[in-house]
Amino acid sequence: MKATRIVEAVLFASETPLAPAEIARASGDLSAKEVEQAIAELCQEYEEEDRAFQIYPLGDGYQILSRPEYAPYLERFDSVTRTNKLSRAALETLAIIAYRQPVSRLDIEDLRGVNAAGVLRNLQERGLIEVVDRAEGLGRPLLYGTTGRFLDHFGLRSLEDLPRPEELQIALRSGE
Amino acid sequence: MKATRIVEAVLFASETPLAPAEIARASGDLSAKEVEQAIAELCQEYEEEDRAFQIYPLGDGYQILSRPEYAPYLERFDSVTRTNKLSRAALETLAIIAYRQPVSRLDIEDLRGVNAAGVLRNLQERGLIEVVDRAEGLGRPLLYGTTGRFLDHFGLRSLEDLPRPEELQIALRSGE
Amino acid sequence: MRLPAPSRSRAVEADDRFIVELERFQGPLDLLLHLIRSQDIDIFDIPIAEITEQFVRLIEGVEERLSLEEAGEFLEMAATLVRIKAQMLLPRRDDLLEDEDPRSELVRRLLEYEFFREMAYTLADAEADRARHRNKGYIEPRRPPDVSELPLELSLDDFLAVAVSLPAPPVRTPHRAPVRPVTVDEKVDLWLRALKEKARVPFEWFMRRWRTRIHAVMSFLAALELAKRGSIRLRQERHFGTLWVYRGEGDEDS
Repeated sequence: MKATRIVEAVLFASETPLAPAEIARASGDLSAKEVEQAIAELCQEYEEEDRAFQIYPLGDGYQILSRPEYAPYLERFDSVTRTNKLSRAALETLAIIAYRQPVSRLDIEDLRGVNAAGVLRNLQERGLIEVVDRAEGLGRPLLYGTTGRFLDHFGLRSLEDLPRPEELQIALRSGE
Repeated sequence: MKATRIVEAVLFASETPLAPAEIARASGDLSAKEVEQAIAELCQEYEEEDRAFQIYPLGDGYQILSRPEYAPYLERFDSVTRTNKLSRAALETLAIIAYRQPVSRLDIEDLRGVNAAGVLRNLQERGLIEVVDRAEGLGRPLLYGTTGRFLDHFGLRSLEDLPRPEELQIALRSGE
Repeated sequence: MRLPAPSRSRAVEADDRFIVELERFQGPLDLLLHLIRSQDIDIFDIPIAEITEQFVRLIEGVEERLSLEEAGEFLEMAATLVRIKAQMLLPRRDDLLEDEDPRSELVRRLLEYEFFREMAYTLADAEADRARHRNKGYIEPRRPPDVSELPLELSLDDFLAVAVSLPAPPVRTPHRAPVRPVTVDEKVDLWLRALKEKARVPFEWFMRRWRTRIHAVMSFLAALELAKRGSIRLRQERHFGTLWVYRGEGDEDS
């Protein structure tokens, strides 16, 4: 069986991103390097054939997803799982954590001026943040950071992909 | 946006079979007939490109599934959705319900010569059968029928796909 | 996906004709059919005496091997067979209809059951074939699903819009920030300056302005010092209500 097709079958069947090494588990004679090559080949095929889906790098893995331009068509379906929205408070907290990680609850509360316990629990339940460390000093408070799922959600490959604070202003203004 | 691509995006995003009329809901100017045409086109494309997946008719809808020849590669991944096989008792009971629906528990027990309560409960829990009616007469017993999930589980397009009793009788006599 | 052609090959296992585990059978009809088919007996002319004897022998001790209900099903069939056997032995009476064979009802049941038994094999084949076609999401997510596993409805733009509106950090890593030393005297000046502009200031509001704890502590100490000197007055309308800071009467410093 051709490596490209095996990789395609695995990517198709998976609901979450898979790292090349994981995909290679499908067959005894398939290396992570070959998987990478197969993925590059498939990407090109999908591009040329103008498929409605493409392979996207997410976190340290890859996932087949429908192309963003088809999102409006998919929104009309019930069978496509409904989404849930984050509150403004949760968003602010997530932003603070994304840019300041590792960061303690107290730091977040200082910045936002309100209690953050509930919001942090919520974000943790959604798998967007996690405890990454403990600070030195009094009480050794927990330090929070963002998760792989956070990257997945925004289609980011790493935290480096987040616009830097300086760039933000410009990026947002040009988007308006 | 081309109809074929919209249909592809919808089929790709859905985890359950979708009927052409449902798929047509994706876009204001898409008819069920056009969806059928698009599906036929996509089937041919996938065939020609030797994709690891194909569009299969299931019940009154369509779903993208991986091709059976890739099953051994996918088996190596721990899976939640691994189908557990039905017992012989369950299969016999399903056969009776499929052919005789709507049918009561008593009729099933008469046919198989054994109690059917446990099997019926199990099949109902798995969503393969459902109560479709109540019979007239004493106690107004529940009448069972098969569900859309039943068709999906066995890869059937409709109940018509099952062999007709006459075909099987002949087979039985000449086969023995 | 094509439905496989009905398979008929597995209905009968002929090799274990008389060594029979009852547990393997789907009840008395299944066992009876096995006896008939495995011995190539014409189902339309069952030697009822012989079959009854075999059947009764096979289910000997059934009460100990199966549940009460399952055993009852086999025993009931044994009784039916014995009754048919007795009817067969009775001399035929002329007033009976010709085709009223005592076995006919049993044959009808057996054939009907056999049909569904065959269908079960057809369904098993179809099931196996379908199972080789994998749905999307067949491969389990790496992270075990959470309670609220719903995908988020949140775009990067929305996220960044919030990120940009956040107050700028005083330093790059606030939790490791070196604390600038601050004295009570500095805070005393700040309190007095604030009270020059306003007649009263909520105590809480004033404490909040400090990003690090040392500032808050010094502010608090400064307030205590000023209250002692009589430069400020503290007033609280009710328990846990806002604590207001007023200019004091003996405001000799300003």
